[in-house]
Amino acid sequence: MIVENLTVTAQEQLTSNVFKMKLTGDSVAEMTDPGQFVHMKVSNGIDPLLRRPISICDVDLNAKELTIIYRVEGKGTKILSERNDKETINVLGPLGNGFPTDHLHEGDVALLVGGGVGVPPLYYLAKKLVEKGVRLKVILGFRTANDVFLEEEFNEIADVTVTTEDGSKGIKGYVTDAIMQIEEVYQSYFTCGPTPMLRAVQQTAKSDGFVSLEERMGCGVGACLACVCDVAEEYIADGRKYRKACSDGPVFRAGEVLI
Amino acid sequence: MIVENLTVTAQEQLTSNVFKMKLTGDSVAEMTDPGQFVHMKVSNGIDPLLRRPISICDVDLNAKELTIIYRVEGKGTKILSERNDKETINVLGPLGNGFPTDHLHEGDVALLVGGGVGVPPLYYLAKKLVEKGVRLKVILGFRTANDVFLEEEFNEIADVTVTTEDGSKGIKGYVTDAIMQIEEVYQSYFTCGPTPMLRAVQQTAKSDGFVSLEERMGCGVGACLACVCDVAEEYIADGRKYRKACSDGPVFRAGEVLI
Amino acid sequence: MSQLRVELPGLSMKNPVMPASGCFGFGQEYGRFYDLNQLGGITVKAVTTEERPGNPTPRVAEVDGGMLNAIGLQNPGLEHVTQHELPWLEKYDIPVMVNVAGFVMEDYIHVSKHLSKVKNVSAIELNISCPNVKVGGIQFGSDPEVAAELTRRVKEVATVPVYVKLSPNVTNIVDMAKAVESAGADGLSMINTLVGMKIDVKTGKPVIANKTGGLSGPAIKPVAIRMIHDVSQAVKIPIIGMGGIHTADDILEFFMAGASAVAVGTANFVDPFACPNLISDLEVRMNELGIEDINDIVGRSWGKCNDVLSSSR
Amino acid sequence: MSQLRVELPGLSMKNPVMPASGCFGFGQEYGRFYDLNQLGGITVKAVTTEERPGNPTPRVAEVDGGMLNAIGLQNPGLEHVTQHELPWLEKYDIPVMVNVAGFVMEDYIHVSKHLSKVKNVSAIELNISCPNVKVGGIQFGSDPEVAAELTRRVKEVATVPVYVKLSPNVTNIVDMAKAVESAGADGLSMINTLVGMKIDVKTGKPVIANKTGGLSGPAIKPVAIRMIHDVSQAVKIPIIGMGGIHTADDILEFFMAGASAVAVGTANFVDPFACPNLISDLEVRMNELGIEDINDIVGRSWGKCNDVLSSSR
Ligand SMILES: Cc1cc2nc3c(=O)[nH]c(=O)nc-3n(C[C@H](O)[C@H](O)[C@H](O)COP(=O)(O)OP(=O)(O)OC[C@H]3O[C@@H](n4cnc5c(N)ncnc54)[C@H](O)[C@@H]3O)c2cc1C
Ligand SMILES: Cc1cc2nc3c(=O)[nH]c(=O)nc-3n(C[C@H](O)[C@H](O)[C@H](O)COP(=O)(O)OP(=O)(O)OC[C@H]3O[C@@H](n4cnc5c(N)ncnc54)[C@H](O)[C@@H]3O)c2cc1C
Ligand SMILES: Cc1cc2nc3c(=O)[nH]c(=O)nc-3n(C[C@H](O)[C@H](O)[C@H](O)COP(=O)(O)O)c2cc1C
Ligand SMILES: Cc1cc2nc3c(=O)[nH]c(=O)nc-3n(C[C@H](O)[C@H](O)[C@H](O)COP(=O)(O)O)c2cc1C
Ligand code: FES
Ligand code: FES
Repeated sequence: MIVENLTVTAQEQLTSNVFKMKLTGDSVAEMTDPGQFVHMKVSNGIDPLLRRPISICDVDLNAKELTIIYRVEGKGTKILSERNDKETINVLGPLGNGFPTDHLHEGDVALLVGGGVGVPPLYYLAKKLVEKGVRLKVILGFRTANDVFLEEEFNEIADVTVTTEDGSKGIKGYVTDAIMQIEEVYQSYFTCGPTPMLRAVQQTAKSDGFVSLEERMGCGVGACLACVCDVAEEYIADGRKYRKACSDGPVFRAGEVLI
Repeated sequence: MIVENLTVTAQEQLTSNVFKMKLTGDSVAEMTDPGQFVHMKVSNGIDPLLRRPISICDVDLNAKELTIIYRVEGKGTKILSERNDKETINVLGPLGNGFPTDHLHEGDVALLVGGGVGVPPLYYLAKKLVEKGVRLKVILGFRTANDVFLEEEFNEIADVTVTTEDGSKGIKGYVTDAIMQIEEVYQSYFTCGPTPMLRAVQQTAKSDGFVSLEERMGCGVGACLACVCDVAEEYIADGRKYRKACSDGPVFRAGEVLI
Repeated sequence: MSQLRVELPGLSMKNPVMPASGCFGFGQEYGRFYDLNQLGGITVKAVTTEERPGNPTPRVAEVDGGMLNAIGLQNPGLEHVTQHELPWLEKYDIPVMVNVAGFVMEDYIHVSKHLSKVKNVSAIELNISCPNVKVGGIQFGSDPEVAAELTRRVKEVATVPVYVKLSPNVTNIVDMAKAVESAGADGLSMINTLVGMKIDVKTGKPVIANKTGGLSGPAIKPVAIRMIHDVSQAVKIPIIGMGGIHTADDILEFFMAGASAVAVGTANFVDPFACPNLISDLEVRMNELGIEDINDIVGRSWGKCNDVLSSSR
Repeated sequence: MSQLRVELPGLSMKNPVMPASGCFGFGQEYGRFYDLNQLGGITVKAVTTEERPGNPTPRVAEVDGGMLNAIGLQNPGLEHVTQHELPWLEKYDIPVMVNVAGFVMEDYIHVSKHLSKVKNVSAIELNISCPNVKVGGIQFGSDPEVAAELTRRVKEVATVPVYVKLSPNVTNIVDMAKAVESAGADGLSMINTLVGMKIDVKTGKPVIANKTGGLSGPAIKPVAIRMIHDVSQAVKIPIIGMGGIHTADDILEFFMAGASAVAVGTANFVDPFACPNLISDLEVRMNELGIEDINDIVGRSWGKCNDVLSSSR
């Protein structure tokens, strides 16, 4: 966990409101776990005051280059989208626990399900799994064809199905509609996206899996208890009835926390 | 009085903490009176919240280019010094009443006394007076030789004496020391600088004159009454016992307001 | 524009936005920037019986997310205001609310009585909460019984609706609101500024000559929203909301908290066109969010308008 | 570093900076970033008799110049804290202040009594001001008599110094301070958060599940400075100042207002290294301003230290 001023090396607009940014700096060398996130101070001063959590989408360890993909939601991400090449951004990270992959072995099949800006962290995960020889079924859900991003990149390394709510691209409907069409057996699934989607995926998927949560954060490091989630009865350990999304998560075993 | 996003065309560092900035835009065409000021929103958003009053130092009416010279004092001027070419800055102005010059005629002599960042507004004034054929005696006071700026520009159009507190350049001492050495008769004087200096100049100078004040401002347009100064007994008119530095001033007849 | 129209006692406003007292003089300064007829109404600077010189300068200081002010109720006095300032506003077809301040109850009563007779005064706003006046003043704003008595006595003489402007510097603002409501107040204005201070570390002294000043601007908005949320559920009279409004979304937030109109203070200093800009932005934003009538969202955060909707449709 | 040393009852601090309660857990998280021995002291999260699950999420919301929180005193309870959390801090040579909360007086008494016996507890901070707990709690913080009685009864059982953390959400904070001082408080912590609210205009509902939350961060600094300025002139016990500290100049401002030490809350979230950075910046800034000993400037804004200086030299 390091705080460093990373230098912006690229900023690219992917859709009407989604941007891809690349940043470089020494701390990127620590960003080895897909599913972890960085906590970004998008501007100096107090406007806005707090950091913004953004998932690690890809890392080039040699070039010490981090890629993030983010959607402009409010003030913070708007400012982020206006930051230019060569400017620096204060970044705290990597934070949290990412997607575990030790349980998967060469030849296994893994299902990756992403929705909207839940897609980015799955890309770094996909690369790691492919390296391991794990075969992937990837389902990416968006609202419309215009909102789709990262499809090509995923296509290069995996079998990808896109769903759109209006059917303007791929399967019409939700990611769960695509999950139900999978006939192959998969050993594990990994999912990230809006909470209702996570709930639906948990119910639909036919294996154990891991979900990555979004919670409002204060500190991002486990100190303020802003981001707690209740734990399912059977996961209570040492009397701890909650988990902190920032430091225990953001990735949890499906079913561990109540969402 | 207009609000406009002016475009920065130049930013130059003059001394360790004094900068010169040029900005262009249509509203510059209105900036015809030396001694008026502009009210600048140095950044978007709330950090900092209020505008900063800065004097008009020079105007190129053809190029619609405004020049300001400012010292980095705190947060606002620091941010101003970091603004780059082609960026825009929201500027309200011209505001206030500048230096009257109608009472001076060709061949008259005028004394201009500036201290520190009180020097800039006198430059535009000097140019206007020279155009009128008024002869100038200019006294510029700084702390040390390293703090001197605008001397060359003044030298091109007038007879300039520099004073420094440590004697590292020009006359050692205060502007009043230089005023006392003037033997020639002058018809009027104009002064801008820190309040103690204005007081001293009022006492020392041997003619009627005009002083430009600095007061903390809220609105800059006369609505909030943040910037009021008490009026000397003999200047009370219509029962109004005060003047607003922003809209009645910032230039006042010497002796009109109590400083 | 009819989606913006609001009706409050004495204030028939084509849109819910008016400048806040003390931040707009008597209108002339901003009248040079735009046609004041664009406004929903106007609240003018505090008026006292006699002329007041106000506090020494510096009177303002900037702080993070806001500013402190200690103007000290400077104003030319009742007579000058009625003879010179208010007549100038007659050419505009907008309701005028006059902010009234004083040091003893008789001051408020005297000023309110005389202002009631002025042709274009639509309502009176009792400033019982100015934190920058040393004598009296502040007590009116923190003791429910005193505030109620003041309201009652002003109501006896006033022939236009009376709004009471509440101070946020109290333990229980709901009690204050209920007290002035039962004393006959026609509406509430909230909030006035929070008492604050800034010290110059170079001199070790307060930046403002008066030492303390009133904190306004975005910094106080969460406090204003909370107080309006609480008070609007406890009283039936309308609330004019204020405190840190800088965007159209802020206005919607105040309405959803329970306000029926809003006033804009500090934002005028940041941008002289703040009020007209907010009015046009508000319409755009309402259309984006599918809000057909601004009155539909009053108190939505605690269910007021949901109730109305479900019972009326 | 001796220019930074401060001595308060129970708290012998090599520098005047400690993290504020609730913003630093029990130290372990930030202990991963730096050696906690750099701190002047540490204030840990509120402890209650029994384990508390806290409020539903969202528990935080960002606002201009600050944030709202409604954590709801989540903590593992007295027993777990004394057996697992506090022992971890034993390896550090810094004073530990434990924040104590409760719902009835007996809670405070019980927790304070037991914490007093824990080896490395240097002082207790009575959190009589948490705005996020519905039952009890808040009353302690707004009624001088109740606060005094609570202080008196805790003092009877506590064997370490007791600080009372005051709520800013009161009409008269000086009365609160005087009441707890005469009840035996060894020091004051001020201020806790201002009660605020934010509404999501898209949903019309409060962003925070608990509806209201406590406002912290730079937005509240002017209120904190004003209150400390007023209280420090009325009491003799030392004040730990907090509320929006983000820079070394802020710390100097709190001292000049009348604080004898400071606590840093929200700034830790903005920068995990906030506390150690502030400590080193403070020394630099004091040298720039020619302040030889931080104790020399306590209350300078109202002349306390000037008085001391002129009488002693
Ligand atoms: C672990 C984690 C990883 C994330 N990864 C990504 C990503 O890779 N790409 C991406 O586009 N978005 C991601 N998000 C969501 C992203 O953090 C928010 O969209 C962003 O904080 C919004 O900030 P804003 O200032 O633009 O919006 P505003 O609405 O102005 O933000 C106001 C406050 O709410 C918080 N907030 C708003 N929305 C969210 C949210 N969905 N989750 C958490 N806090 C929120 C902000 O951080 C800020 O404190 C992630 C969130 C989490 C918790
Ligand atoms: C009519 C007028 C003309 C001016 N012209 C110039 C100029 O040409 N060049 C120049 O360098 N400076 C000029 N000043 C001073 C300049 O406005 C301040 O230095 C500047 O506002 C400081 O802002 P800051 O954020 O850097 O400092 P901070 O100290 O952080 O400012 C905090 C607040 O105090 C106000 N403030 C601080 N110092 C002053 C001051 N001296 N006068 C008024 N307000 C102040 C700021 O506007 C701001 O609201 C002028 C001031 C006035 C009133
Ligand atoms: C410079 C200034 C002067 C003010 N004068 C008055 C006044 O005379 N009477 C009054 O009731 N409120 C006065 N106020 C308070 C405002 O009307 C308003 O309640 C407060 O500023 C909060 O709104 P804002 O955050 O939009 O500024 C004044 C505020 C400022 C900033
Ligand atoms: C997330 C969070 C949790 C807090 N928890 C507590 C607490 O448990 N007990 C307490 O007395 N104060 C608590 N506070 C208040 C802080 O200790 C401090 O008084 C306040 O935040 C003002 O300081 P700041 O502006 O530096 O944050 C909490 C504040 C925050 C932001
Ligand atoms: S964000 Fe602070 S504990 Fe998770
Ligand atoms: S700054 Fe508002 S009246 Fe001058």
